[in-house]
Amino acid sequence: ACGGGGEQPATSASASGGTSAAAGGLIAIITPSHDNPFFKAEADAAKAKAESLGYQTSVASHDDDPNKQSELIDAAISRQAKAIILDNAGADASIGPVRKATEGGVPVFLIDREINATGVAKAQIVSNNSQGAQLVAQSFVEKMKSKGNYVELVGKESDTNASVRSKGFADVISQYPDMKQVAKESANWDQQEAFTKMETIIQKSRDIQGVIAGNDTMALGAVAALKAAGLLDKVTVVGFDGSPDAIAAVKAGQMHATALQPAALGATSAVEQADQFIKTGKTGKEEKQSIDCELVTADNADEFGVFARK
Amino acid sequence: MTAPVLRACDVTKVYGGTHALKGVDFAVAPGRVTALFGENGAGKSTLMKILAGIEQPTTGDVELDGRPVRLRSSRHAADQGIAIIHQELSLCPNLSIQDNLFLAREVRTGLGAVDRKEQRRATQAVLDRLEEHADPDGLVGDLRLGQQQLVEIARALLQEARVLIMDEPTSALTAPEVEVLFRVIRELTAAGVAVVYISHHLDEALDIADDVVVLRDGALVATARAGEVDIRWIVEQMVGRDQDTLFPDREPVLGEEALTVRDLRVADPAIPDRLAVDGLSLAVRAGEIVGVYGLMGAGRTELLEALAGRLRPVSGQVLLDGTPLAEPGIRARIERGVVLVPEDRQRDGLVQTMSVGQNLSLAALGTFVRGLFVSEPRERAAVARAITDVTVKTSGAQAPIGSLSGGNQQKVIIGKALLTGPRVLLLDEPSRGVDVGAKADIFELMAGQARRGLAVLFTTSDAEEALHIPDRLLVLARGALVGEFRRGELTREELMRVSDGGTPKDGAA
Amino acid sequence: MTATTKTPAAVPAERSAARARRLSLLNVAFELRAFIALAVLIVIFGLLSDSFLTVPNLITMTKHVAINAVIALGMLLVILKGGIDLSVGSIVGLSGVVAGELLGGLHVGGVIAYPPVWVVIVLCVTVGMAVGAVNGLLVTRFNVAPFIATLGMLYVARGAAMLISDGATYPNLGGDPALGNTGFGLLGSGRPLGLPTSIWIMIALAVLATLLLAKSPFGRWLYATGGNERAADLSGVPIRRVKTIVYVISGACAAVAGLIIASELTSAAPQAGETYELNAIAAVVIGGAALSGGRGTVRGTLVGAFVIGFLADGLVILGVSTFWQILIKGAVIILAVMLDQGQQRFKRRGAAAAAVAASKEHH
Amino acid sequence: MTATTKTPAAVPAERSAARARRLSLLNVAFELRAFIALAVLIVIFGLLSDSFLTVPNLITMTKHVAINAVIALGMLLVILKGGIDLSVGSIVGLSGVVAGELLGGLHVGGVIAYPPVWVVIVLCVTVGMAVGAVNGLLVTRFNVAPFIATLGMLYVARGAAMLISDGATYPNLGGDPALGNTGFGLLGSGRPLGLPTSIWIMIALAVLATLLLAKSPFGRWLYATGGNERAADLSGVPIRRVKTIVYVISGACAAVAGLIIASELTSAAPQAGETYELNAIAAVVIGGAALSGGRGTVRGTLVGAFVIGFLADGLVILGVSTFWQILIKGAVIILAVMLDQGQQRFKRRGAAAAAVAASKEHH
Ligand SMILES: Nc1ncnc2c1ncn2[C@@H]1O[C@H](COP(=O)(O)OP(=O)(O)OP(=O)(O)O)[C@@H](O)[C@H]1O
Ligand SMILES: Nc1ncnc2c1ncn2[C@@H]1O[C@H](COP(=O)(O)OP(=O)(O)OP(=O)(O)O)[C@@H](O)[C@H]1O
Ligand SMILES: [Mg+2]
Ligand SMILES: [Mg+2]
Repeated sequence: ACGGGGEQPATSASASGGTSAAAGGLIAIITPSHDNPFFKAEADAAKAKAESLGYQTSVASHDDDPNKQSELIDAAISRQAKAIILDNAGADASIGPVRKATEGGVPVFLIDREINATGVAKAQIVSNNSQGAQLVAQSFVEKMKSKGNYVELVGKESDTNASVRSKGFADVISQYPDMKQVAKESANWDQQEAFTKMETIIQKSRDIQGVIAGNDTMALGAVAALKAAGLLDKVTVVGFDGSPDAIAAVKAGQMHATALQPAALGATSAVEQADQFIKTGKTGKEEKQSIDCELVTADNADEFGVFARK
Repeated sequence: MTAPVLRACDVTKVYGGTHALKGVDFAVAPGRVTALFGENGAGKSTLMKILAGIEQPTTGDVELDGRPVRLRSSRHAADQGIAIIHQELSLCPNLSIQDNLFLAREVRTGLGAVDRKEQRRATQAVLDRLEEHADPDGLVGDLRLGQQQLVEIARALLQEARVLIMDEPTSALTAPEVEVLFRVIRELTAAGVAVVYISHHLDEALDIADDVVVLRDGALVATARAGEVDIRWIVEQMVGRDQDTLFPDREPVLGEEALTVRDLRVADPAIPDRLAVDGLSLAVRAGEIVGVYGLMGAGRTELLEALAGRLRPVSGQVLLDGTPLAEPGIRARIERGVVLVPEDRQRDGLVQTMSVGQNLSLAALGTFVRGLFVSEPRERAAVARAITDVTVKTSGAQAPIGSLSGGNQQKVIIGKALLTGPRVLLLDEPSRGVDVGAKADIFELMAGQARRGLAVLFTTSDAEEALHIPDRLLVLARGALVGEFRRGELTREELMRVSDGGTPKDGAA
Repeated sequence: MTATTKTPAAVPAERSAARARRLSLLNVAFELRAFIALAVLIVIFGLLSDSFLTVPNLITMTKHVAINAVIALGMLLVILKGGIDLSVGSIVGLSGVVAGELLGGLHVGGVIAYPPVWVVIVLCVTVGMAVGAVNGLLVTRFNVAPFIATLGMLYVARGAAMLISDGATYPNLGGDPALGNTGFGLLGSGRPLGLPTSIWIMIALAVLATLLLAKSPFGRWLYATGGNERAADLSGVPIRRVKTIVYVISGACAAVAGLIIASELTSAAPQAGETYELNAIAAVVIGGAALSGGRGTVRGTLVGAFVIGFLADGLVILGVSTFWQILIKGAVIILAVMLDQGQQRFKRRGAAAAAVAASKEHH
Repeated sequence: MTATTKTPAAVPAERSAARARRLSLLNVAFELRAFIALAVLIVIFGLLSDSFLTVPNLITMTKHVAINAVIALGMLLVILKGGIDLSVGSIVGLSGVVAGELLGGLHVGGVIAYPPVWVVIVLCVTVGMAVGAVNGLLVTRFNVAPFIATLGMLYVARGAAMLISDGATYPNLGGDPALGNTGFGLLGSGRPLGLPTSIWIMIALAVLATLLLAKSPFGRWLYATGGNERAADLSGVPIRRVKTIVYVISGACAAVAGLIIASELTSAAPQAGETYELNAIAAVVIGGAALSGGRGTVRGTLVGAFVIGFLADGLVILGVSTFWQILIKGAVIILAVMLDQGQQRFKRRGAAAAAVAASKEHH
């Protein structure tokens, strides 16, 4: 009842920490820190869906600390949760805890990020980061007319999504010999750090025509730096995630494009499959399911809301 | 005389710019008590620290059993059978008595653990020997000062050393406790231990001594057999000059009663169980110098700190020129014209990170402010005036305070107090640890301020000073007034008797 | 005052004994304040949630507490000395990375050697001790303030962990039976006698630390150094050695925590352990230790770790939002320490009141 | 020794004057050590990269330095007092969030009021000062150790920022001309006289801080309190007020930094400023301040901030990997402080040697 958002069905009007005897039992929702709107949207959607299906929910964030994630999973196991909806804290570091949960009788449904193992989680419903990255990169290249100097801002280097997206960008851009990468820096998914690093990079060379960022937060940091340097008109900026702020920037012409990950879709679908599994023992779907990202540009920006099509 | 067991040969010690010791030869013989005399700062403790391995001589040697040794550390010296009772308590308040006694020389069980049972037994034994009834497992921090000093003594006794150095072991002890200690010392010397005894209670030290050695300004000036000398001779050797130049005559011009204290009670900040000042009343008139004499722990410091607003009295009244000093706090007292020169220069008097000038102007800073800022010319002028007024020897106002000698540091603190333009000047042991010349300067300064109409109240542990400096002397024992005398009314012996004999209330306790 | 037939000397002695008893009772009550805080937490969470006070949940929570407790035990020693160790979080990460690297095989002259698990564990702890030794060296030989020395090592050790792993996570530390290096996972997933290994490790280290502090000469030296360094030095305590050793132990404890985490996850991430130093310091301080040194106990530190751990897990179980969790944690740290200060002042005031009463009696 | 015709008293006086001169020269050389470190950095980076020593790049880097410098100036005051302020990073985040909330409009009894930008700025700084005041209160009235009090507030302020913003970022703080609340962006993007506003703010605060420390009575009180609190107290310095005020100022500086960041990005994130406290402390300490209080200058702190900032940006320009950046930063912090310790020891040894020489002359 603290995460906000989502309708409150009559069956679960009491606080979410109540008895597990009530209704359909407990579904634990564990995501990275809610200070990123993407994860908050995802958690809110999962919570709303689960409560509408008559489950209790507990929402927590692991802050990208694998150990804390492991502890939260422990807590879910010992509270005999019916299922865990997890946006995990590392493709390798999460395998053990997910296996632990499965062995402890709690099925795990992964959303957003996959893990480097199959057969452990009941489902891995991830947005197709690679596809999304390629989509964005393609649009980026087109806008830049297949030539020019560009900067890549990478996410936290220890995060799998950072490297998957970076590779997706490279797969496309490397096909265009006139596209020249002049700098590649990590900005740890952080807006202020992206701003500072971008400013420094601009000092190295103002001859920049494009910035491609691993997420929207960093893209917006780059936009602020470029605007301050008076370069924004000449530089194409693209990001990833499809956050409301980025969509607003796309509408305002500050960013060219972003790849929207349908957070809500993945989360609700994970809860539906969990419900299915709890009732029938099967999800009826393959384990690995990928949800394609959608390209948001000025042409279609109006069609999107909070990490979902309107 | 038997061959000396421990000996210092032509030892010098330099601290920064001060020469604490200048080519001293000093020897102690087994089975004898050597009493070491000297004024504050004469270098007694420094010499002892060198003999105990705590300090290294700048030049010169230490010989043990006739062979030169380099005592690398106190631990190393202890291993050679040299034990020391430090002048400043060096105990860990967070540990128990037994832990302190056996620190770094723990008794171990077969498993290597600390053998508490054995330690407790030994602790109990040594405490019994000192006739002190304290729990071996009680925290040292909970003990009163005298008991802590006994713990310090007990620790040295436990080492069963061949040479036992006692640097002011009795400063916080009561007369019966001193008796016990003397009995123990006699037992030790009978067993062949060499003892060095330092005390500012001259008669007491002369009482226990076999040999007498006097230091002055870092140099050895006299040695003698205890039986052949008297206190008068010792004082002469210590001071080394005519007492009249140190204690000039003066004719006070007394004004109205400036400071009045009625029935003051102050709790001891360290041991709140105890009242350090217990129902004290006194008055100081403008132009008068009043001295407060007492043994350590008599409550002089607490009295002055309460008057200066640092300690809040439990009860009682303090008036300035007839109006009560109602507002609490040091700042308020300074504004009303009551200012304290504290006892502990380093801890309470000086800001070591600041210059001479900045230290001088600190308390009166407000008076130099013009607009938002401190007016530099005003401050500079006032500081320069203060430096000449209190005759500070320094290379300039910019010099770091640490570059001054102890006496000059003390003058800076007095100068700081005077810059506030006080009505009442409180000085806690103003002459402690300063050399003879500076001492005379400081007394002259006090006299000068009194002539200008200030009320001066100061404390001292020095009997000569107590007898000669103040116009009126108050003697304190255990926080209460036990005597009041005009200058010349009292002899040394009487003073000792009054201050030492416990409070009249306790009678012959 | 009423007349008494006792001799004057006997009265104060008896009075002060009674007072001492009263004070020591009070003291025990306050010593228990961390326990009380813990008890309050347990009662509140127990009432608000059915699942809190179940045996499996208590075991799970204790397992979580264990990691912080292990680090906090090392931190306690450093704080008893009057120092602080900010580098423990980075050592946690570094230790895991080294384990990952070693379990992945050592390239020795063309061939790859796979050290057995016990060698890996020993080497990881050694790495932690080495970082601690650098801390100790900087503090004792180069007189760098502990805060700064360990702050620098926080970055250096983290950077080293990142460089060794190239920022990547080591997956699958389970080992390979063919290579003879299996068993690493047992540290995290084993359950001797029904309790997770990490709880046993915490218990073992707590017992060791208690013995060290309460029984060994080293413990006395440590308290003495923290209480009055000069006095300890004059008594012949080898204060430099004592200081260096506590940093080494702290590094070792952090390395053990890193191993437990890596083993539980059967993977090691170089960013593991970020900000863990703050939790460890908080546990030690909530447990009644003074940052100025010389005061603190193993028992208190454990209780402090339990307060922090149970608070975190309990808030999750209650479904309190993460944002409130952060705020509440800060408030609990401050309150716990204010309680401590209150105790000290209370003690002093009580004694002062007694002194006044005693003095009145005198007259 | 050779004979001399001078009076014995004159000789040592003259000698010691010469010695003092020599020492003070040395001192100046060492005072410059932070400058030297900075100069070394600039030369190295200048040689390795063409774009480093260009005016625009220097301006940009200085702009980056400004944020840390502003926080570090507040931190300097706290450290001069002998305290520490761990909560500044959280105040940075809180300040931005409050700005975001206010620029988004205040709900006052049904209607939404849009306060003008100057009101927003004043209120944000006030919030920072309020957090600082709580720190000060905890330290002075409740005797909580500064480390713990501000550690607690680190969590409390961060939690508050998260709760106010519900974890979300406030986008688009540009304001709306229709609502009369535009202009917030100028703080970050304005360039009066060709320099970014943040640099002017840094300069202004540095000048203010210098005046405060060097000219005002408060500055003297602060140095005295940090140098010897008991002596300051006895000299009538209102030490509690001094202590409280430095935390308030530190909070205000952090809030200003938060505003600059929010303005530069024209958006405010509640997690902004994480670990900024460590950078600020490092700048102050590299600048020669002692964590024990009483020693430190505005000039030194600025140079320290420049060292840290230029190091970070220079490594980016050179394309050094992030991991090496972390490690190098830690090493630089430790080295800078070791240099400081070396200086102190050198000074002491020099003085002792001179005294011995003088003493030999005596004999
Ligand atoms: N650590 C030190 N640093 C600088 N000067 C010192 C140090 N210790 C002692 N001195 C100086 O050396 C001189 C001798 O001091 P010492 O403590 O030996 O005197 P003392 O005879 O023991 O005096 P007291 O009777 O006050 O104990 C004094 O001038 C003192 O200021
Ligand atoms: N050497 C010391 N070591 C530890 N504490 C001390 C020492 N000297 C004094 N104190 C503390 O300071 C308090 C001051 O009282 P003190 O004994 O100084 O009274 P006093 O009459 O001023 O005696 P004196 O001025 O000779 O010290 C004592 O209660 C004691 O707790
Ligand atoms: Mg002495
Ligand atoms: Mg005194």
